[in-house]
Order: sequence, then structure tokens, then C-alpha cells
Amino acid sequence: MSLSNHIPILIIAIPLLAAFLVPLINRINKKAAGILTALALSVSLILTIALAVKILTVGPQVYVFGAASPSLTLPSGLKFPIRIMLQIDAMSIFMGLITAVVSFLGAIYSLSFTKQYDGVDKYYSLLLLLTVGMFGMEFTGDIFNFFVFLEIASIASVALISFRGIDFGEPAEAGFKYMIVSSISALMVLFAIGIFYGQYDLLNFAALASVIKYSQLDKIALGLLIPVLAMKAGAVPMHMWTPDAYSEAPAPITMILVAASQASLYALFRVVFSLYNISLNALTVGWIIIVFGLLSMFIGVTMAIVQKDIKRLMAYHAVSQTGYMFLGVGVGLAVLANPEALKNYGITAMEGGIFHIMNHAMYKGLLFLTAGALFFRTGTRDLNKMGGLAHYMKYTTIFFIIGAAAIAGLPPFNGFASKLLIYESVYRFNPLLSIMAMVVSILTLASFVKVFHSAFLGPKLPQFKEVKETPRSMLFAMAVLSCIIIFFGLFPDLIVKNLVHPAVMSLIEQLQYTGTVLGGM
Amino acid sequence: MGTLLIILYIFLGIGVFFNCLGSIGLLRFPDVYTRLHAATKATTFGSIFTSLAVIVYGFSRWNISGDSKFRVLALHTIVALVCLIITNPTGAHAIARAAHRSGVMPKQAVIDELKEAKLK
Amino acid sequence: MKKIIFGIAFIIFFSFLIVSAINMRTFGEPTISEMDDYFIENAQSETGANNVVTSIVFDYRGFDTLGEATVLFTAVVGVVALFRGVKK
Amino acid sequence: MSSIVEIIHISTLVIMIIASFLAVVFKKLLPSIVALSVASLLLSLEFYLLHAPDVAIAEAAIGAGLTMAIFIFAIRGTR
Amino acid sequence: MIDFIVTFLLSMLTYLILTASQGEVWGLWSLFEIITGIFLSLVVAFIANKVLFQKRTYRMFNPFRWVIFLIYLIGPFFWAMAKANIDVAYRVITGKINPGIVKISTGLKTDLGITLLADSITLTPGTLSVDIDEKNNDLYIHWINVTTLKPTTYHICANFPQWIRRIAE
Amino acid sequence: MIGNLPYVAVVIFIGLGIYTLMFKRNLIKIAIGICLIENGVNLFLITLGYRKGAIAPIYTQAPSGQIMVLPTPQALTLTSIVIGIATTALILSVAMMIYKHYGTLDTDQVRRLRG
Amino acid sequence: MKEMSRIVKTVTNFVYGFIIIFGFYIIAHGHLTPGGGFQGGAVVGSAFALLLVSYGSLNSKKFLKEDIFSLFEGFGLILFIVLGFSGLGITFFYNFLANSGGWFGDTAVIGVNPGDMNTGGVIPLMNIAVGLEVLSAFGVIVLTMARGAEFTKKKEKS
Amino acid sequence: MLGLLETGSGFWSAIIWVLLVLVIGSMVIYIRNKGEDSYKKNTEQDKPFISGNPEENKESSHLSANHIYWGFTEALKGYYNPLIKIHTGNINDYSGWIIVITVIILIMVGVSG
Amino acid sequence: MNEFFKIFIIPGGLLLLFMFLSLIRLILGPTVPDRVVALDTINTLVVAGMILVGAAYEEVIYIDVAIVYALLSYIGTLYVAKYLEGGPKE
Repeated sequence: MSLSNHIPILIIAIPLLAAFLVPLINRINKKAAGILTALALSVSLILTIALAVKILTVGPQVYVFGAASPSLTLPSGLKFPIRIMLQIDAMSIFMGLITAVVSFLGAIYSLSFTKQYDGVDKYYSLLLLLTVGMFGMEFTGDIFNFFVFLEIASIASVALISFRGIDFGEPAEAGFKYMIVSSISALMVLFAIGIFYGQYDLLNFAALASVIKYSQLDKIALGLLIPVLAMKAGAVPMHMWTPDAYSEAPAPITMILVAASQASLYALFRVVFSLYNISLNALTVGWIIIVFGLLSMFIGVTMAIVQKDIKRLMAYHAVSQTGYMFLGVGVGLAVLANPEALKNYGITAMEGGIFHIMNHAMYKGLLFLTAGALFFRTGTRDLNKMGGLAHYMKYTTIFFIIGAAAIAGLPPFNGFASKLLIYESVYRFNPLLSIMAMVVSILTLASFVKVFHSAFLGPKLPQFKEVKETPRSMLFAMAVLSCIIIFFGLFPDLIVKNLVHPAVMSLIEQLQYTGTVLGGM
Repeated sequence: MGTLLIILYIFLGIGVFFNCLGSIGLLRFPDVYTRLHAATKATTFGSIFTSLAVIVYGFSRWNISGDSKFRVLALHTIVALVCLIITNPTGAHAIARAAHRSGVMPKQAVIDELKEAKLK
Repeated sequence: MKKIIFGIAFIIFFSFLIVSAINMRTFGEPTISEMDDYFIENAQSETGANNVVTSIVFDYRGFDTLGEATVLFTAVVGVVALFRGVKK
Repeated sequence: MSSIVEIIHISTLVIMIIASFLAVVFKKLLPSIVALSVASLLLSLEFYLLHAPDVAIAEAAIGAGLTMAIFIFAIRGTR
Repeated sequence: MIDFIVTFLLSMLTYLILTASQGEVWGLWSLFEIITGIFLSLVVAFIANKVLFQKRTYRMFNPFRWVIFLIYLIGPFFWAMAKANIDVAYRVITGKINPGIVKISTGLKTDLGITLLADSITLTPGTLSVDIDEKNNDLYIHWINVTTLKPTTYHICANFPQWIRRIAE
Repeated sequence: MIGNLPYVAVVIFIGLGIYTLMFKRNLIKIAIGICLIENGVNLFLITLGYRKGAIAPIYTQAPSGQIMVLPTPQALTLTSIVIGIATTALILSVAMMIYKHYGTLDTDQVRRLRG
Repeated sequence: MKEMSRIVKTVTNFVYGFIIIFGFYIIAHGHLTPGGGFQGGAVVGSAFALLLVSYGSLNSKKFLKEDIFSLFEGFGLILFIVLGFSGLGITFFYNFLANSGGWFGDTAVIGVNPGDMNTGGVIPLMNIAVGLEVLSAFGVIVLTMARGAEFTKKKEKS
Repeated sequence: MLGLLETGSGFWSAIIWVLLVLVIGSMVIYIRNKGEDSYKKNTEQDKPFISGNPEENKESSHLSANHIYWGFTEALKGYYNPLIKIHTGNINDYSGWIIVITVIILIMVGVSG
Repeated sequence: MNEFFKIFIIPGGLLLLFMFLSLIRLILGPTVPDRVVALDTINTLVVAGMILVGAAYEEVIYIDVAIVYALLSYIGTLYVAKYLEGGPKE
């Protein structure tokens, strides 16, 4: 049995082991914690890439825990799986790649960024656990296991958000709010799991998907699952935790939190597409998701314009950009029952939405990192107090421009490519939606012009005389993200063809998903 | 078998009766200390008797059938009983002391030497 | 105003939950129990443990347990990190 | 015979619901925590009656000892 | 060292009581069980010996004291407890009370003695130990039926102190 | 006779918890609400696994020859209980920290982050 | 936190050891009787809470060391995950000891039996690992929160 | 061709766009260079003309973030006031909104069948 | 269900009835110590009831739960008492 069969579990288990080791290592050597974290996450990144290559060439992969063989899903001729399994198809590995890249860069960035804190070993341990939680949410094929990893991710997020809580009150407040909303969502997910279990006596996603009947109770379970998962992803009007949490967390954590909320988004898509698929009333649910998207886009961006805290402003933009994903995928869902329209524009819209997830993680991460760099050097997040920083932090300025251009959808950066896909396909579904999306894009540009003007432009201010360029590891992380953005912007077709399209198809085709577990169907 | 049943009835009857008294006393008495009298004494005594019934039952069934699980039942019940006897009066003492220190004075008290002593 | 909206929403939510409770399968009579019957029959021979629940917790669903222990670890690290500067 | 068991179930549930209702409506925190403890105790008894001794032990250990302890610490720290 | 061994033996005894079911050792325990028990008891002894023997008093090692303790438990203590419950029953039904908190000096010095006395008092008629003066070991007793304002020890707890002095001091 | 009463009790638990979250204005009360919802969901899972006239799924010294209740929900509930205590501990610690900086637990005053 | 009265402390001295041995019994017999790592760990953790409450946080420092707790927490989890890894020849979490005849490898009697300690494969080992983790985790939580309560409460005016 | 992204109703290629920008940019620069040649450096023509007023000090000319888009927010007051009012930052409202949305979705999913 | 089932389950039910009485004290209790006394009483009753029910079902292993509860309810009581000792506030 070669080790390559065990890659899925190694991706999760190695950061987990490192997370347990970090506090012990810290007793021996104070500096080893960060290096160990970066090492573990780089191993995880390499393994994820290897797994991605394997999955995209061979097909979906299953890993069954404790069975006599990693691919033995159904023991002794049963009709249903009894063990927990990881089930990784193109969509999972797409999200997994985002997670791996973002958390690795976050760890690199943290090497310098955490110099201001004490108790660094706990910070790194929590960062690793957050990564593990996200990987688990994305890879798992078992609904209760999903709940467990959701809890890991949210508890680790809360601990990281309130990490500065000993010195300031606001981080503790943000952490409290996030904890409450995520507990509610986790408990509702658990209640829905109970409903599923009560009806079908199954806990596996694929096995559930093959027997689900869309009865009264299934409807209630769906009605509980959609809002709580959308809330974790930050949809309006349940977005209020987002600006609090994003703005008070340390900058690299904010970047990873973006990816974490997208893991919930992934779970929402998984529930809607793979679990229910055609059995649900696709038009209604599709429109619900579209309305979420519209509200998120519009309210997010208009609230962003009036903010004066730089990270809070970006957090509202995160809400707004999440709206695009909802819009794209919602259109795809609304025409799911209609093969003609699905082929014509539905798949393209979903490609746009899914591609936007990756783009969003990249450029929003870059923007939060630049904001963190500003905070690291100036000690303030208030835009009113900033100014003229371009004189001191040239590289940061360049990275900020790249990020801002990408989020505003200026060609040739990656934001434009995915937004273009969304505009053109959504226009054929409903022109009004497309126009709204364009307006939002313009407003996004406007608010980033504001940030750029007030933070970077202007004369040298006397209070920032001591400000220097950011340390090297932080610059490295930002540079990697910028390179990814430019590469995606220049060659979007490569990504769409090789990564996004298989992901979309794995979402749409339910039979393939269930067939991976239950065998030839 | 008949003797066993009679013993069980007697023990359970006593136990339930005193537990009942404890609950009623908890309702009827006027202040914390007197309620503690009722609650601690009566319920401990009652629980001892219900547990004794189980112990007697376990040992006699073990004698009759020789099945080791009834011996385990009796032994574990003895352990539970010992725990109950140790912890109950101590808990009552802790509550009484805490009540007095938190300013709950006994009602209709003829004498209160503790208040005069002012221990801290 | 907001309180009234929330109150109405709460009542409707509650009634939906009641509906789901009533529509649930009858108490004490599970209709489908294939997976659990498999566990009850085979757990003892496959894992050698008398306690079926433990054999599920640590064998069939061991990964859940790893996650659960991790949750506890995470919470502990979080609490310690929150009070990290506090000296006695 | 089984109706006795059902009556026990019902009354356990009723006591539990009353206790948790009290935990919500009490104004002061300490009485609500005491009521929460009673609810958790009865929940443990209900698990016991539903033939889940594993869970009953866990709920007893956590609900009686530890939840109480950390709640008391919390209200001590916020006095 | 001696407290380690004693803690070990005590925990081993508890473990054996808890696990007695079937096996090759005297028909009660299996060999593996005993080995596990020894191992676990060693751990417990390591953790708990400092707590159990803080004062380093080894008075209770005399088995004679344990015999007296058992006699005390079954004889006067149980009888007093039964009386206490009759008393409580009487007061619950009639509602006649005349309470007060009185002080008694017991003359006991050891921790174990004072604890035994306080718990016995709590479980015996009409009395409940409320507080303790840590300096001179005076007990403050809530007495449900105050007959005299200056009670002697005998009023409250009969001849328990003598018994306990024989057990614990 | 008993019908679906346990499920209704579960729903009442969850409803009480949600009510606490929505209308009570003390942070520790909110933590109590979360505890109540957890209790409700745990009871729900265990109730799903109950089978009338069955015994616990443990073979050690059990009365022989009877059916057993479903074991899976018990395993799930075990997990969820421990997760619940972890969540509660973290919530309470954060609430204590909020009190340190704000001097109050009232939700109307714990809102420096708004807008 | 101040200490409680002498009676409570004396009872605690006895009950403390008893709770711990009982918790260990629950952990070690997890595969036979109700219980297991979590339950036993929680019971032992409660014992630490008991010691803390009756001796106060200053006096209990002699007996409860937070450093050792956090060490054992990490150690327990690493043991657990290593047990998972050691099945990696076949799959993660494979129960490679069950029915193998060695330690914990006895074949269980099918059906109702009085229980044999020497069965269960890696399950007893996992119980011990999880128990170690949980008991030290609860110890750390209780100690840290006690410290935090002293830190966050308002200073008395005296 | 590399970088050709099919969007269903057209295509998008960043490479072509970059090339186009380069071409147009060079044309613009070329045209600009052929412009007015009476311009001289370091004369009056160099200075900005602000309605005849003297130029402000550079230190104080930085516009702080609060004032950017003042007119925009002022004009949309009817939209912004209730929106900001909703963001109370109160934890009860957070959970309340979740329940409200859950109820709406439950009703929609339930009614539509 | 043997002949002893009824003998043990009926006292168990009665103990539950007494719990109702204690619950009334929990509702009425004017001070916190009153409520703690009610909690303590319910604890004792539940332990006794658990032993009875365990005997009724002939499930030996159930008694462990009662032992755990008997031991740990004491801790909860001590915690509340400790808090009350802190002073007359609250």
C-alpha cells in the first residue's frame, strides 16, 4: 500500500499533529513555533497540490477511516457506508487549494507580524487548528463530521479574533459576537443532522443524497441549513458579525477568516447541489440565494463607502464580494431543472461564481495584508489619521494598487475575469441583476479610491517619520499573492478550464457524487 | 423469596416515607436552616433505606442464582451509598455556613451566638 | 417595533419547530435502523469491545472523536491565550 | 407496567422544562445557574431512563461539576 | 513514603471493590484487571498522597480504631439517626419549632475528629452544624428546639465526643 | 400515551434558548441560552435513538436476549456534549474579558463596534 | 479565592482520591461499562475543581500545577493521533490490535458476558489517551478561569 | 490562443487587452509629445491657477477620509440613515435577524413545495 | 420485565413526585440558599432514584451513573456555597 493513497488524511493530520506539538516545542525553543507552523503548512500545501493533480486527472477520491482498505466504502455488501470517510472531488480540492495557499501565506506573514504579541505559540497553534478545521469542512463526506470541523474552525476563529482581548475591549466583543452566531449556526446544523438521521438512519452525504425524498421534514432541515450557512458566509442581513470580526482580528487571521467563511459557502453549495439537487424546488431556492447575493452586494458596498476604519471598510467589501458568488451560483441553481438554460448560461454563471471564490480569497487576502502592514507600522487603522504613507512604504503601495484594481474589476486583473463571466451570463438570465452587479463594481472602485487617497497619497505627515518598509516575510507573502493575482488575470482560461469547470460539473452532477461512494450507478 | 419481598417492602416503604417527609419539610419550614434539617436528615435517611433495599435484593439474588452481576449490583450500591453519606452532611454544612455569611439570618431565632461571634 | 418583528418571527419559528416535532417518527419506534443494527450485531466481533457505544466512538467514528478532542484542545488554548498575561 | 415508565418520562420532562424556564426567567444570575443545574441534572436522569448510560455519565460529570464551576467563575469575575 | 503506600493501598481497595465480578483470582478478578489496578493505583497514589496526608498524622493506622468506628456507626449513630428522623417527622407534621444558633466547645483537636463530629451532629436529632471556629474548634450549632440558652455538650450531641475521641484522637 | 412528547420537550428547550438569545440582555444569560439549546439538541439525538423495551447497547452483564437501543446517536451526543462544554468555557471567558474592559454585561452598552 | 472551612477540607482530602480512582476506573473500563475517556476525564477534572474550591487558589497551588497539565494535554492528544497514525499501514484509525491475541487483543465472547478487560484492541489505549487529554484540559480550564476571575473582577474598595 | 476566456456570448483575453493598451498608450504618448511647444518649465505656466487665490500650504491640503464622498452620503441620507440604524452592534439583534431570515426561508421553502 | 421490576420502579416514580415538591421550593425560594437546598434535595432524590431504576432494569452497570452523580453534585453545591460566602452582595 503506497503512501500516495493516504494523501487526503495526511493533509489534515500533519497540521493537526503540528498544532499539538507547537506548545510543547515552545518550551524548548521560543522561535521554533513559527517555523514549525510554516513547515507543516508548506508540507500540507505540497500534498494538496499533488492531490489536486491526482484528482483532476484520475477522478474523485475517497478515504475511509478504519476500513480494511482506504477505498472500501461499503463493507461486506451493504447498501450504505458505516464509517466516516473523506470524499474529495474537484470542488473540494478547489476549495482545499485556496485554503492551503492562504493559510501557508498567513503563516509566513505571521512570522514577522507576531513580534508585537506574546504567547506566540498559542497563536500558531490556533492558526494550525483553524486550517485543519477548514480542510476538514471541505474534504469530509460525513455530515456529522462536518459539524465537528465547523466547530473546530469557529472556536479557533473566536480564540484568534479575541487574541488581543487582554489589552483592548473591542476584540473580545467581536469574538463574543462571532461565538454566539457560530454556536447558533452549529447547533442548527446539528438539529438538521438529527432530522436527517431520524428519517434515513444515515450520516453520509452521498448515501443521504441517494435516498433523500424532500419530505416535510427535509424542507425544514433545508430551511434551517441555508440561513445558518449563509450567515457563516456573511450574507446580508446576517452579515453584522463580519465587519466586527474581520476588523478586530490580526491581519493574517483576517485573511484566513475570509477563506473560512468561504468554506461555509462551500458547505452551502454542497448541501444545495449535492445533497438535494433536483429534488428541491430549484427556482425558489435559487432565487433565495440570488436575493441574498443582491442584498449582500448592494448593502455591503454602500456601507463600505461611509466607513473610516480601513479594515472595517474592507470587511464590508468582503460581504459585497460574497454577493457576487451568491449571484453566480444562485443563477446556476435557478436554472438547474432546465437543461437548456443550464447549458446556455447556467454553467457559465456558476463558473463565474466559483472562480470568484478563488479570486476573492486572493485579492481580499492581499488587501487585508496591506492593511495589516499599515497597522503594523503606524499603529492605527483610522483612515482619518493616515496620509502620505506612499512615501515610506513603496512596495506596500504597489501591492495595494494591485489588490484594489483587482477587487474593483479593472482589467487585466483576475477580478475582472470572473466578474465578466458573471455579468454576461446573468444578463441572459435577468438583465437587471447584471446591471446591479456593474453598479456595485463601480461603487467598489470609488471606495477604494477613497482608501488609496487618504492612506497613501498626500504630503508626508510628521507623525509617521519613523515609518519604514514592512519586514521581509510580510512582503514575501504579499508578493506571492500579487503574482497569483496577475497570473490569474492574464491567463484566466487556464484556471477556468482546468480547475473551475470540473468543480462546477462535480457540483451539478449529483449521480457522480453519490456514485463515488455507493459504486456504479 | 417471601421473606425477601417483605424486607424489600419494609425498606422501600421507610425510604419513600422519609424522602416524602424531607420534601414536605422543605416546603413547610420557614427558613433555610430548618429546611436544611428536613432536607438533609430525612432524604439521607430515606436514601439509605432505599439503597439498603437494593443491597439486600442484590445479595439475596446472588445467593439464589449465583449470578455474579447481582453481587456487582450490591457492591456498587454500597459505594454509592457511602458517597452519599459522606457528601450530604458536608454539603449541608457548607450551605448553612454560606447562608449565614451571606446575611440570611434564622427566623424566629431564640438565640444567635454566631452573629455575635462575627467569624470571618 | 423591532421587538415586535422579532417576537412574531420567534413565534413562527417555534411553530415550525413544533410541526417538525409532530412530523417526526413516533417516539420509541424507529422505522429504519439498518446502520445501527449492523453496529449492534457486528461491533463485538469486529472490535472486541463489549460497549457498542465506545466501539462506535473510538473505532467506527474515530475521526469524530479526534475532532472532538481537538475542539476541547482548541478551547483550552483559546482560554489560555485570552488570559495569557494574567499573573497571580 | 410500561405506563409507569411513561409517567416517569413525562414527569422528568416536565420538571426539566420548568427548571429551564426558571433558568430563563430569573432576574439574578445565581438562581438561574442553580436552575440550569437542576435542568441538567434532570436531563441526565432522562438520558438514564432512555438507556443511554454513557451519555448520562458525561452529562452528569459535565453538567453537575464543571458547568457549575465555570459559570460560578464567570459570575465571580463579573461581579 | 508511608503515606504513598497507604494511599496506594486505599485506592487499590476501592478499585477492587469496584471491579469485583468474575475471574481467576479468588473468582473475583482477572489477572489483567489486578495489574491494571496496581498501575492505576500507583498513579493515584502519586497524585493524591500529598492531599490525603497533609498533617502527617498516622493515628488512624491502628485497626482498633476502625473497629470502634464501625461499632459507632452501626450502634449509637444509626440509632440517633433514626431518632432524628422521627423527630423531623414530628416537626414536619406539627410545625413546632423553636430554633436558635448555639455554641458548644467540644474539646476535640484533630481535623478528622471535628469533621466526624460535625457530620454526626448534622445527621442526628434537631441539630445542624453551621460554622466552626478555626482557632479553638468550637462548633456553632443550629438547634431546632432550644431548651436552654447555655447548653452543655451533652444536650446537643449526647456522648458522641467520647466515641469520637476514642476513634480519632 | 406519551406520543411525541419528548420531541415537543426538545422543541420547547430550543425555543427557550432562542428566546433567551433574542430578548435577554445579559451576556451570561446568553451563555445560559446557548447551554439550553445544547441540552435540547442532545436530548433530541438521544430521543431519536430510543427503542421501547430495549436495553442499553452494552453487552457487559446485561439482561440477556433483548433488543438494544440505537447506539449511533449516543456516540454523536457524547461528541456534542464535549463540544458544548468547550464552547461554553470559551464564551464565558470572553464575557469575563468584556467585563474587564467595559465594566458592564449589558448588551446595550457592549457595542462599541457598530455602524 | 479563599479556602473553605476545615470540615469541608477534611472531607475533600478523602473524596479527592476516591474521585480520581473512580475516574480512572471509568476510563480503564470504557470498553466494558458505560464510560470512557471523556467521561472519566471529566470526572477527574471535577476532582481538580473540588480541590480548587475547597483549598482556594493559593493553597491548591501546591497540588495542581498548570504547567504539568498543559504538558499532559499535548501528550495525550499526540498519543491519540499517533495511535491513529499507527494504523496507517492499512488505514488511519485502523484497529490493528483487535482480535490479534496480544495486549488487549483477546477475542470477545459474542453476546452477553461479564466482561473481559483484555479485549478491545486499540480502544482501551485510545480511552487512556483521550482521558489524559480531557482531564488535563479541564484542569487547565478550571485553573485559568479561576485566575481570570480574580483578574477581571472589580477591585474591592477596602 | 492563450488567454482566451469563453464567456458564452463572447470572449475575453487579457493578453490582447494588454497589447492593445500598449499600442494605444504609445499612440497617446506620441500624440502628447507632438503637442503645444510654447510650454516652458519653471515659469508662471508651471503654477496651478486656483481662481486667482494663493495656493494653500501642502501640509494642510490633505483631505481626511471623513470628507470624501460627503456629497454622496448627504444626498442619499434617506437611504443611509435607516441602514446605519439597523447596524446596532447589539448581539440580541444579531441572533434576531438570523431567526427572521430563517423564518422567511422556511416559509418560502414550505409554501413553494 | 421480571416480578421485581414493579417493586423498584414504583418507589422511583414516587421519588420523582417528591422532586416536584422540591421544585416548588426552587420556584418560591426567597433567597439563594433556599434554592441551593432544593437543588441538594433533588440531587439526593435523583441518586436514590437512579439506584432504584438500575435495580429495576437489572442493569448493573447503571449504578456507576449514580455514583458519579453522588460525588459530583457535591462539587456544584460547594461552588455555590463558596460564591455565597463571598459576601452579602447578590
